[in-house]
Amino acid sequence: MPEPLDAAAVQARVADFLAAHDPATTDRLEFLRARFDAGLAWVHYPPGHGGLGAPLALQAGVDRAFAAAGAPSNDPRRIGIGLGMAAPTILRHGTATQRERFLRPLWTGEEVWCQLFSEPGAGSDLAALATRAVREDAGWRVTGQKVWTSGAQLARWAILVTRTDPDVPKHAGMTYFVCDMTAPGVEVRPLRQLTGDAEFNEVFLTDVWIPDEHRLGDVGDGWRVAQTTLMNERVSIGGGPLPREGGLIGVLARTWRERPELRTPGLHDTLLRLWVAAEAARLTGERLRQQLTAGQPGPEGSAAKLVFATLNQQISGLELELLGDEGLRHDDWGMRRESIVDFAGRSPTYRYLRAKGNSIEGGTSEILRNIIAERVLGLPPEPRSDKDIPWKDLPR
Amino acid sequence: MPEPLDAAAVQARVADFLAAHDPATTDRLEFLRARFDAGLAWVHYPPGHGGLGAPLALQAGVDRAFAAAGAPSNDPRRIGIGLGMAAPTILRHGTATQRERFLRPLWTGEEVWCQLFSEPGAGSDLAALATRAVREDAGWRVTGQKVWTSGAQLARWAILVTRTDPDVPKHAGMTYFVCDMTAPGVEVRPLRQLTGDAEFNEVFLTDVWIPDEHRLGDVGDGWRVAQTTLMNERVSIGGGPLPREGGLIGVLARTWRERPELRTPGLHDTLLRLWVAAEAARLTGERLRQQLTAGQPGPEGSAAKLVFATLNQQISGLELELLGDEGLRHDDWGMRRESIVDFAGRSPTYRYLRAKGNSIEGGTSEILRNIIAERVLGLPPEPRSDKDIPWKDLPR
Amino acid sequence: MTDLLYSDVEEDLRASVRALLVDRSPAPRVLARVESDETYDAKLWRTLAVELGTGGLAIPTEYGGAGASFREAAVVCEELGRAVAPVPYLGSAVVATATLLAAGGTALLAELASGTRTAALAVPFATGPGAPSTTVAVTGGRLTGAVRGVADALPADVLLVPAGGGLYEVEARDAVREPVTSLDQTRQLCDIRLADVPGREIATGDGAAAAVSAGLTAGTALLAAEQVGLAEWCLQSTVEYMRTRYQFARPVGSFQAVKHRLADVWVGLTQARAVARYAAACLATGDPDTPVAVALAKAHCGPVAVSAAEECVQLHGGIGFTWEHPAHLYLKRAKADAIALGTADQHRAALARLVDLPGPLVEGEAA
Amino acid sequence: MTDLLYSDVEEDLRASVRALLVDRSPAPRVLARVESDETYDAKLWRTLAVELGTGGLAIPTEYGGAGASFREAAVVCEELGRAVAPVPYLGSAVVATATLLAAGGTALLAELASGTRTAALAVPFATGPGAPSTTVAVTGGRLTGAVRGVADALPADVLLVPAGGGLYEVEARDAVREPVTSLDQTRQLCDIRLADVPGREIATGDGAAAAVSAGLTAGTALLAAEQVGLAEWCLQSTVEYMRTRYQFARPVGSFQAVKHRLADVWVGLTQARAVARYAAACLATGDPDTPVAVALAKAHCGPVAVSAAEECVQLHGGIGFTWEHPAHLYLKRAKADAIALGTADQHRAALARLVDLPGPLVEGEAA
Repeated sequence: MPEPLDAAAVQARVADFLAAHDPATTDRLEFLRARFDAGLAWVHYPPGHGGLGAPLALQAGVDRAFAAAGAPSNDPRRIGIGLGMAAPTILRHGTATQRERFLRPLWTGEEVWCQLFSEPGAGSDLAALATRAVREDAGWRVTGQKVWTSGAQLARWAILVTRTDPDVPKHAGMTYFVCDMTAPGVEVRPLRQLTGDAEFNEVFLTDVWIPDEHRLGDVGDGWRVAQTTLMNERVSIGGGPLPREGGLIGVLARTWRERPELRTPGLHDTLLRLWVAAEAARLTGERLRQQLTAGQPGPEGSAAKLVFATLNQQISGLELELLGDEGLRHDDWGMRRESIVDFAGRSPTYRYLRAKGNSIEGGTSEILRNIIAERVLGLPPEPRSDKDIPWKDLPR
Repeated sequence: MPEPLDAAAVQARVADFLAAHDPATTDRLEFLRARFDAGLAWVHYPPGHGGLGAPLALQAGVDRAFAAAGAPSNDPRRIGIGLGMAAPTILRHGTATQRERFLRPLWTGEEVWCQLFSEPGAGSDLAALATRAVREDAGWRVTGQKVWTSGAQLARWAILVTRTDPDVPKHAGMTYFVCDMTAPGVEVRPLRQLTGDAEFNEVFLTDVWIPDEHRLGDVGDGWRVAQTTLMNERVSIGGGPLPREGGLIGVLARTWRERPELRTPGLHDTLLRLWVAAEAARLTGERLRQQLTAGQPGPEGSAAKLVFATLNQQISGLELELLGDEGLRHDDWGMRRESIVDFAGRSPTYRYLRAKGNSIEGGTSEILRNIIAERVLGLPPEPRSDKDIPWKDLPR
Repeated sequence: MTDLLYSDVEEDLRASVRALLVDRSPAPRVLARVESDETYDAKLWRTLAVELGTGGLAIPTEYGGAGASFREAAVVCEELGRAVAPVPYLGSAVVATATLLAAGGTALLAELASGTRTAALAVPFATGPGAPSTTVAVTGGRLTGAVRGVADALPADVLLVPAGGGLYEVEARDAVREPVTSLDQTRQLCDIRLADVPGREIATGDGAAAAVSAGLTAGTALLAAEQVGLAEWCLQSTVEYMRTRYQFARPVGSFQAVKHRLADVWVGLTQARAVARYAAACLATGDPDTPVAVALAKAHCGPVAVSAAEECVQLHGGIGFTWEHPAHLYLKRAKADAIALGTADQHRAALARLVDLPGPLVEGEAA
Repeated sequence: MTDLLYSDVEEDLRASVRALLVDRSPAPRVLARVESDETYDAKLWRTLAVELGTGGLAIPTEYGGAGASFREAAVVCEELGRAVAPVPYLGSAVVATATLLAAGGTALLAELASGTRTAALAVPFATGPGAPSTTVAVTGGRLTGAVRGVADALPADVLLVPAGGGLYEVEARDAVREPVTSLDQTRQLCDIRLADVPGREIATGDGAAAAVSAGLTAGTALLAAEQVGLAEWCLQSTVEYMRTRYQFARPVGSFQAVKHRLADVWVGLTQARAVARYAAACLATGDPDTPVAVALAKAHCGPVAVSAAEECVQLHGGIGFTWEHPAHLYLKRAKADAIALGTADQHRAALARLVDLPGPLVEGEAA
């Protein structure tokens, strides 16, 4: 195996690429496809799939170089689920054909992806899911209900976990698919949240036909495949380095500074505690990034989302109390069809309400604490009765 | 059954008794024995056992009348375990002979009692206890180790729970005894705590012989008998009405008022939160007392000890931070043989350290929260594997 | 010691109010209403005030009231909190009523007692302890100015307006009331504009200030009772869900961390009940400890209700985050109530003065 | 961005310090020592300072030091915290050393570097951010006064005494040192009395104040590192106990409430490590953000260590409340450390000034 490329070599390729493709004159999609084909999409992916087999740490430099050159972006926020969850799963568990078919349009943003995992009866306990896939000819018939699907109304494809064998214990009877969101039987309904918005959807699957070549991984191996997806979900939450006061604490601090008449001694103490907590969380994130860069990934990542949720909730809660009168006013209860959470751009009441979801979505804070306790600290698991009995016989 | 006596009738008996027994001239012990025999010891106990079968609510008035007359006291703090735990158990589960033998000297304080329940391997899970009692002739041979026994060095008798049948599930194989603390094989060793004091003891039992007539309740029924003891332990923690700032918060508030140079805005906020919490706890205790008096006992009592522990810990913790310099100084690390916790009379560091025990002794805060969740709120129990297998086969 | 229990009469009152609310204002109906143009339920309010006679509980019989007290009214507030009912009880039967009682009683008091009219005190709902500053001027008996964020004024017939050192009754139809998109959807606020509007002066100077203060004090105490009822709904519905929701083949409520958190909510609620009862009882008997009792109640009950509502949303998981589930109505009211009539922080500051626990000496101040 | 990781050199240093402490200062020995007449372990200190050469880590090679920095010294402090080791490292190798470095370096610095002598800054251990007030007067080069509650002065050969606007080296044998019955039994304080004692002036005026401030700043940053090590011991020993202690036929650590609390301790500890590393790194490089980093570190790490120690005692149950189990030594040091060099509250107040988050305007002050 050849040595992976170093930073200089990768940057040289970027320079070569930019010399050959003028961002100012090249068509956006053409540019993105060429960037992918040059292995400069995600440099840690293998050659042929948008990468160079280079260290992940070099990606940030590549992105910066393209941005500095005014290159078109693939708009990562719009296609976050594809980039963060579908792609690593397809890379790891997909066939050569599947990788070939799906990865490039996923990365360029030509095809948007969504995720069909959670169900009304299977939230924290994802492995209890009930959406049935029954084998039929060269494919599968899928029926069930999924929830908390963001971007389903925009998506071309979904990653989907189903129950293919109800007669074995729950972790053993699942199978993972790529689902065509335009197929007959797929119905997307907006799911309204307590903010009034409908960021998410319910997706009803009724006798949806999925060809067997869209199966990802082996029949019955869906749980293991889903683990790849979920692990990447948690990692992707990290994001880039944050400046001091970069999160919601900055919004609150600004209000505090600009509105001296609102200040009280008691709120001051709470504000300072939250400032300390936010800055501690920020430095912890920075240290985690340094560990990753140095090739020493620690378990600290498990805490990031947990801390982020708590901070957002406490900070936005304090903000309302500080504002008093104004904290009693909301901006809009209308049902917006937003897919992106705009904490800073909306009202303080929106921040307060939306932040409540931070400890529920993408793994509840309770589940994250379980994970830290069991996987990081090595505390013993709860006694479990659900691992050895057939899925169909589980109490529910 | 005759109507229970009312307040006036009971007070009339007190007046008659005081007329017949001048507190100023009657020998202390003679006075207490006579008071017991007159049914004025604990008026809710049955006649013949120190009571009148009157409502419990009338006791406070009786005590006040005796105190006002300058009558000698049985010093309830010194004999708290006898009064609060042994007596109700003997009354409920004892034979006529046992009640006759034990209750009077218990109440007068002639015989001090202690409690032999907890073991090194059986703390929160009392039913796991391992002290073995083996039948021998007309009695039992007992061997084992008990801990956290306060007053063992002063006690004439102990209430003792033992394992008599290791081959049945743990709750079924226990038997309850009265143990003579002067019997051969009983060894009391002081147990030193983190305060430096030795309030408690370890008690080692080596082939201690207990006659069968000192068994309390049936063989194998020890768990049920112990429930009476423990239920009374929790009730007895209530105590009398507290004035505002009556607990540790009063100590802290006094320091705050008298030492303006120590105050900071941040500590002020914390102080006020604790003042609110303490006053809320006080009013809750008062409401509970009113419910008991009105014959509407509610489940609120379960919370009292939990709240008391948290408050004491938080208040004493803040006190040290307020004192700064002085908070770094302790009064005495010597091993004192105290049985009584003197929060107000010792140093702030003592309060801080001793209060840590409040959430451990007499039922940990974790167990109390379990009890509230399961018995008050009706939440489902943990899955349990230890109820149906023989004690000897339990994992430990 | 003050009686902290509920009397039989109070329990009967609770039962009839609860029965009405269960029947006429179940959660789905509340949710539908707050999305309609009329967010207050006028019909429910009439039944509650007139048929059940709860509108005049604290009004003496001489004015046609029930001659009970704010103790009994507090029980109504508990039930209204439990149902997040969209009726102007707090604003009219508590705040406006207490204001009018302190101002000496007017014909309006009799109308409130009979339920024929509804009133609201025109001060911002977020007004904390201490006298509010007046934002309305008086010229020749006519009022001009604006008041922002007033509660229960949308369905009111009469506004009690502190203006220029006095207190005035103003016909609501004479004012412009701009509905506010409110955090608490079940108690919609409005902004009031008065442009040279006639007013009847009902108190002046210290008397006016005292009347407003009495209204806010009663409102604060009974808001604490509302918070108790609200927290109780949150706890009960969460416990119920935790009993029946299975994950990992177990009821979620069998997990110890969930148990302990709900136990803590219960402990806080138990205390909140004692504290709110104490405040209502002090208010009813004119106890000199009333200022302490009221500040304590708001300082304690606000955070308890918020944390009960927050735990309710969290432990319901995804479903608790939806619009369809009523949890959010409780969360929004809990948070709004925590700000209304002064935050816990402001009431702790008031307590510091009342119980002699002053803050640090400001530099230069004598010790 | 500042390097927040541990270098290989630092990990080697940690390993050798830890090995020494495991071997020479296990918990039972610490417990026995703190009950003896000499609560400081002089022999251990000599090994640590001289043989391992950790005494001069932050001292430049020109004075015979290791020419490393307070970053490396922070790793030593972590290990000393993990072992609650009774040695005057913080007082001599950190506080006194930083003070002398800022004062311009003296012969004493070389003696500290070689481990032949030990020094302590004679200010109360509870001194918070901001300059301490002097309680010692100087007349004709001789010092008279008292300083209460000084850390690491009992085993010191030299005291650095701020007095009358200057900073003086005083031979410890010339002072009266009264041992204090200290909350933290593993770092016994003493009260110092100076009665017309000779002193060598090593800094004056602003230079003296700056030197003292540098000493306290370094001490505060490295105390945070000590708190990290201490919290880590508490967490690890609790996790270990929770794995092996059975109640209800299950390891206690399999109960979810226990898990979640320990997860929270771990999260706090993880953050404390990042924050303490940042403070040490800023100190080492003279980063202008040092004052913020240090105040942040103490404000965050103090409460984390206290709560780790409190959970350690609580979750150990009865055994954790005994004298025999070492948990109490950690609890006492954690609480004392939380007060030492300023409480979290004082450091939050310092942060408020440093990051422009001022408190409420005092009445009369201009906006």
